[in-house]
Amino acid sequence: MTRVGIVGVGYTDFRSVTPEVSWKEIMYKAASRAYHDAGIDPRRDVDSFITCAEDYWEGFSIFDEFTPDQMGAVLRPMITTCGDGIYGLANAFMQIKTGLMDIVAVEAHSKISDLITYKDVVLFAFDPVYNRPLGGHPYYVAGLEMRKYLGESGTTEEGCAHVVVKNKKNAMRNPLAGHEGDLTVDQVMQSQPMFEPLKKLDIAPLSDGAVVLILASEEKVKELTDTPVWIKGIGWASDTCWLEQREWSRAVYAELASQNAYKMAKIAYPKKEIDFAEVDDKFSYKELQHVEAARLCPPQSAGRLVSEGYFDQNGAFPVNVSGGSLGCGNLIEASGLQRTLEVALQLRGEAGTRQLDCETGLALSWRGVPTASGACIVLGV
Amino acid sequence: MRDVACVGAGMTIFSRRLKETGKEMCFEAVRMALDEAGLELKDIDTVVCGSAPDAFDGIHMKGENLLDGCGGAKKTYMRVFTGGGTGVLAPIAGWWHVASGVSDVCMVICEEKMSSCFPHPQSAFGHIWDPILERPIQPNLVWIFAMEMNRYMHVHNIKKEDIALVSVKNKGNALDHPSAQLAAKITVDDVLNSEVMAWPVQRLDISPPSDGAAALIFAAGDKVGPITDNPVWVEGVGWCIDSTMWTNRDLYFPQYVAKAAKMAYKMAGIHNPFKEIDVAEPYDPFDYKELHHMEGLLLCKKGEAANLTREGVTQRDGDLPTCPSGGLLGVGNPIAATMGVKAGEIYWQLAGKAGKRQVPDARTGVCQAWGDLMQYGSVMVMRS
Amino acid sequence: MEKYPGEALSSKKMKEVTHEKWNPRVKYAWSCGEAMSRFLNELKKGKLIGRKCHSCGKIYFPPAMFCKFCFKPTDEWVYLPDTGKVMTYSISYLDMHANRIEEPILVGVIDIDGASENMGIMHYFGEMSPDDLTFGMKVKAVWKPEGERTGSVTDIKYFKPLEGSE
Amino acid sequence: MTFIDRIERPEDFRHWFGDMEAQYVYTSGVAGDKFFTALKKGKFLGTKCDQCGKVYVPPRMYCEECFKALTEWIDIPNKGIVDTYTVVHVDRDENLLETPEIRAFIRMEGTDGGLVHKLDVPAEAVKIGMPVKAVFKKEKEREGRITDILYFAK
Repeated sequence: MTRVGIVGVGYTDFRSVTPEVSWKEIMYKAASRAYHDAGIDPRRDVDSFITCAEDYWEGFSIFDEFTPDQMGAVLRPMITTCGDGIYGLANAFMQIKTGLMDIVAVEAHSKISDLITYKDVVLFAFDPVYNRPLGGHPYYVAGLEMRKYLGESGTTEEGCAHVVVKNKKNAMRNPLAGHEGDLTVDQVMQSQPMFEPLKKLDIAPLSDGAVVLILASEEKVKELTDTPVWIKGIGWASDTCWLEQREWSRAVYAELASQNAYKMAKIAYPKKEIDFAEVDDKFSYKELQHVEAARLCPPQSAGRLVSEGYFDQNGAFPVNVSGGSLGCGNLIEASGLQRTLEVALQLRGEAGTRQLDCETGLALSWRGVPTASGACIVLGV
Repeated sequence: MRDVACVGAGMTIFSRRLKETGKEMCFEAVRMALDEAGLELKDIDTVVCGSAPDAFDGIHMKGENLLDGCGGAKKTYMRVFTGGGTGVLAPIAGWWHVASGVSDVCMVICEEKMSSCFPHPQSAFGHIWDPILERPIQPNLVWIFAMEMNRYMHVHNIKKEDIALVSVKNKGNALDHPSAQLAAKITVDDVLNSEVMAWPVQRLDISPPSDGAAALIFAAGDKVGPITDNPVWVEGVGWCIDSTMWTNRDLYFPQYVAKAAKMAYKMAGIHNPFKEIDVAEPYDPFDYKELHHMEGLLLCKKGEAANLTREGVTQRDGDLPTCPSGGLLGVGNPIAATMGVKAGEIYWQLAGKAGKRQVPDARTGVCQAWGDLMQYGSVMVMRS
Repeated sequence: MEKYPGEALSSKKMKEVTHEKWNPRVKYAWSCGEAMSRFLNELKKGKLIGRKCHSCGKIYFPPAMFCKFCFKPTDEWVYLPDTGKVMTYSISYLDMHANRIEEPILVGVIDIDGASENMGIMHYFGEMSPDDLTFGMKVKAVWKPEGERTGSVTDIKYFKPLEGSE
Repeated sequence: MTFIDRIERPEDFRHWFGDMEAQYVYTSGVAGDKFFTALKKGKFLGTKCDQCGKVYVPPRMYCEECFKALTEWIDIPNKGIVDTYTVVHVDRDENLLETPEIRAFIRMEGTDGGLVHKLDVPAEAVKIGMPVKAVFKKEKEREGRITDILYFAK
């Protein structure tokens, strides 16, 4: 069966508000850059289009209706995946592997600044009978999870604060980032407690932005680019959706998703065979939970290692050199594509002052409170 | 491209209101499909959920809430959503999960609980419009179907009496379906005298909103042996979307359905659909849509579907049995879960398990779904 | 006939089983962006504006900053007359919330003159009886007085028959 | 330069206001109806899977892993332990609360599940593992809803 590679990337920068573009226009901006980068015309060369979106983030009962025009998909095969960007990449990967499609465009964006009542919409995802009637700010679930994770793994709050400091500093070298900064651990520790032990600076601020990646079959990849990035493995999984039943201390979905991706990529020793990673950090402790779940460091050691600079850009295993969600901003369903974009830019040698010496990278996403679902993709040159 | 076969199907009853929550409905449909295929959840390696607007069930990111009922806990689980087209697009997603080699046995489960939207799902339909161009006009969804029906009747000079025959046929066929919500013996006059909602659409021209769930199990060719000696092969898939601006197309012919059909027929090696297809399940949320979609599926020339219906060609014992299940008009319209009366029905027909609804010696079947703002077509061709 | 799973509830029984109610607070301030901002600002001045794509010659109404057929940016703004013809229509006895109404709402799709074929909007019809409505009929916009216009498609009250076009 | 013409004056950019609101009524489901009918009488019920022995609270109509219908209902004592908790300082609009509120996941004794609910214990006194029990509204005020429980406390 054919291999699958990335032949084009298109993206906008990540900013808190984008009043000058509508959702159509921000999608068109990213899509037209991706098609330019891949050197293709969507009206002739692209066989299938995939958008990743959820209705309530956008404000339409069926958002799928409002996507084709700005992607160039009028009267073409197109679907909407209700999931993170990497779920969209998974569908594109499978469509190409069947041999039915050669070039597939995958899009995800965030126009979350258009949504005035974000927290009410997050609460609207809670179980309507057992959890939602208790109301309150929905992020208390992250507070419950962080407490359990710190307790079980022995990680300290300072360890989580180091993640925030590292990512916001990394973001200083990412021209796309919207929330970069030189912070100190104390600054993070003294920020307003919101859902103890979760503090204000532990939470990635919301951001707008759009990312489009063009996937192609092996034959088309060789034809279109001389800096191909191959998809070596991809996996996606969910723990149970019940708050009352799930594993609070470990990211089980990340364990299962990365396991599936490693199996496909024939990776037995992730720590050694992968050079760097971009993992979800919508909350600071999640980055630690996710690197442990993906077996990129020994279990329950991430908190200590981040304090020693193990995951820094010049550390033993760089994590989130792009600045992550904490540095770039939380792009909701586009977070997965934001992570994958950084891995692709690194492997193409186009990461500027963030450039790492690397051949294999991993991107891992989480769908946010209150879900226990995530996806993982391993890219290589 | 690996061969893919459907090996089991299941569905709940379709009803205006069900006591079960969305998850519980999914469990019932999945359990029925597993029982029919003689499998257990441990034999399933990926799960695809298809469900239409979150605004019906009233749960944001509804795919996450449904996952344990779909059998997705601790599994490779994903939701796809293309409006009304989800009913056939979700099984197509199940097809590429298996045909790509990523999965050996994939469970596809579609669900809709429209009764959570109180007092009527209509208020959720109020948000499918463009907020700037259309919501200020405060449209009712039936308006645009009335406009499409009006245009279709005008261009081909089709009379309402012929269109009403479809409603009579489907609601009658549904008398043989265990899940039927609105099965009834009615006459053309009943349809023509029913309450006018938005001319030319009247009460008995429309399918009812429903709660319901449906499931299908797809297995790779090399895994089918031990499961069943009666597999139904997925031989053609096609899906297509048209522009957002429904005012930018002439509504008399669904070009997006034709493109999806051509894609599926090319893959299935079908050159003369009318001759080669033994049973068809076009999407029939309205009676005129069955005719509109028969033409979109290239089963007959433009404007001729009404004649075929009048001549009885589309009856169960006709040359081209259409909607033998009773369709959305008779069994019910839980949007995504209509998979049960479209893809599910074609599976049961070709596997010879359609009971009283069985069409004699059906070998090749086509099912189709339609959705969004009159803009999405998904088509699947199956053969036994 | 064997019964498929599922327990139906009548609307009466629905109130007897335990249930939960919720009215979500979900509010938006969509950025209209380039094309729609200009479109709405022109409506406030009582004008219709479209956008032209030079590579395929299509004139879009409502305007768009890109051509969805060529996938290229559109090239220039084009003012359009406020007349058009009826592509399709319906006579509705239901309002938005599916309540029955006595006085029917006349609504349809109007192709705006000067724009490309099949470029139009859905809007109301007025100053005509349901039987007057026909396919291809020429109509003209009736605007709200300037002071009442807010920059919305409802700045046009409805479309009435164009005099001298019967 | 994505577009050929650009609006130059920021005040010309428009925003369009709207919502996506409707009323919703959710059935608690086949399993939920039994749970909440019992809750109205101050009792907890769970379902037990005879194949894998898991005891589900909140009760399920099915076992997630064995995917069998569950028919065995068992009484669950009003005894739980704090599995994890968080001290909430802000309301849903991120305004500071006068007195912080505590939310916890309480594992019900002898079961594989529990309930996420409010905890009426001073913040400094809360410890993971401490025993708590549900405090109910007065019987006649109960409606068969999760809010029939006011909070958990020592």
